Amino acid sequence: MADLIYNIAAIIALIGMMLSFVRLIIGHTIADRAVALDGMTIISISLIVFIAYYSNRIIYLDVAIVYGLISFVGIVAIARYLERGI
Amino acid sequence: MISIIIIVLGIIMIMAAFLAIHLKNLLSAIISAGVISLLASVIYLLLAAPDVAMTEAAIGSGLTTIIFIFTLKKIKKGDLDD
Amino acid sequence: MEIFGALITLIGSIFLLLGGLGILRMPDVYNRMQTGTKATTLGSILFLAGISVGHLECGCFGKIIIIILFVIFTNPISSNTLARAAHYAGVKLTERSVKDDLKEDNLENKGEKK
Amino acid sequence: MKKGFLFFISLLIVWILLAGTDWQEIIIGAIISLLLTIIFFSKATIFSEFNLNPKAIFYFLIYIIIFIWELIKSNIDVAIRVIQPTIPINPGIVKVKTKLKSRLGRIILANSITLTPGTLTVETNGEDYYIHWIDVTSGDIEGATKKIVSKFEKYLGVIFG
Repeated sequence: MADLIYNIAAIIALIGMMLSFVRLIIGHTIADRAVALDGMTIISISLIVFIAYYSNRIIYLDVAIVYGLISFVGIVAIARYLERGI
Repeated sequence: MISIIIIVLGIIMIMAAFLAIHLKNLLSAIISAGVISLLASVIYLLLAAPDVAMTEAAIGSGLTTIIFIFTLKKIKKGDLDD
Repeated sequence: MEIFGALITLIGSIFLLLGGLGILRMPDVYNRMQTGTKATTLGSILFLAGISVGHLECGCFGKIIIIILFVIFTNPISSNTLARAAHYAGVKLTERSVKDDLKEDNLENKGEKK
Repeated sequence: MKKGFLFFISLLIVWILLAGTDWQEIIIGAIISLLLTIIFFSKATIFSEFNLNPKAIFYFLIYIIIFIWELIKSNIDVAIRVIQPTIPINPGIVKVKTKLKSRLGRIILANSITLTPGTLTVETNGEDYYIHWIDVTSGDIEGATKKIVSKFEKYLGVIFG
């Protein structure tokens, strides 16, 4: 029962990621695409933790920690370039 | 369950790759390339390779984006000087 | 206990879905950033907390708290930086917006310098 | 000395959360945290802005509860706005002023404003904040300040002197 609810939750999060990716395709401005990338990053951190639960390995959580730190640096670099060119 | 996630993420990856080729604006192409490495990291994790996934997250998503943006800035600068 | 954690995870995933929907539907960059920051922050917090509550015996409690702290600290900062960059790069607000104090103040400052 | 103790405790807590509660890990973590505290304490100015009296700690706990409540309220607010067919928004950028003096307090205030209902900090310039508000109800500085900032400022002013 609990496994089923966890799986449904992961699929709903996946649908959210796809909606955010549609915004990345449509775009219009670069800032829109950066916002969509930001949202996809957060959702994929949640997905990584779900995969760690599903495979039953704690070591996968380290990937999520690294991801949360590094992707922040990438988005800030994009924003700095938009603002005044690093 | 795992196969559903792999199929959806793979489709998004292929679409992002087409988008990165197709877009005219270079910064948008860099963002699409960032999406590719973001999802590649999750897929490596699904294929039970956490160390490769960690390296992909650090280098592919963080460092490559910054290096691309730095290069873009250098190119634009040279463009203005001419 | 496991069912309880699973329900928390389900609520969190619904917030993540609403965040994606908000990024898709809202009319301009700043409103997209509002939904994209708030809904995904609480959604990911509930998602991670639900998985951690459902599996207290796995010993992953500390690492999940670390990830939640990272999300809480970095997510508002990155959206703040993006909003400032978008305003600096000249992204227009939507036509339905009421006022823009920042633009007026920037124009005043430029007038004083000249 | 108290600030150095705070630095040491926060490093040790992060280490324990990462490594687990095995006693060997705790001893190694304590030694390394002590070394890092001795080496870097004079350069880390961020911890010198906390007040450490009991009143400040009590206000800090109240602040965390209020913050979580506002976070949940903001998410329900955003969810209601997103689902409706005609999105009910009335956005604009307003200017507010803060009375806080310390830099860390200002950063935490800006991040709290970003995570509360309908507001997003766009630019901070000294004591002026420019805030994108999804539903502008009062246009002038005083009204906006009263509605957005003052509910956090009262507690943060006690925590960061």
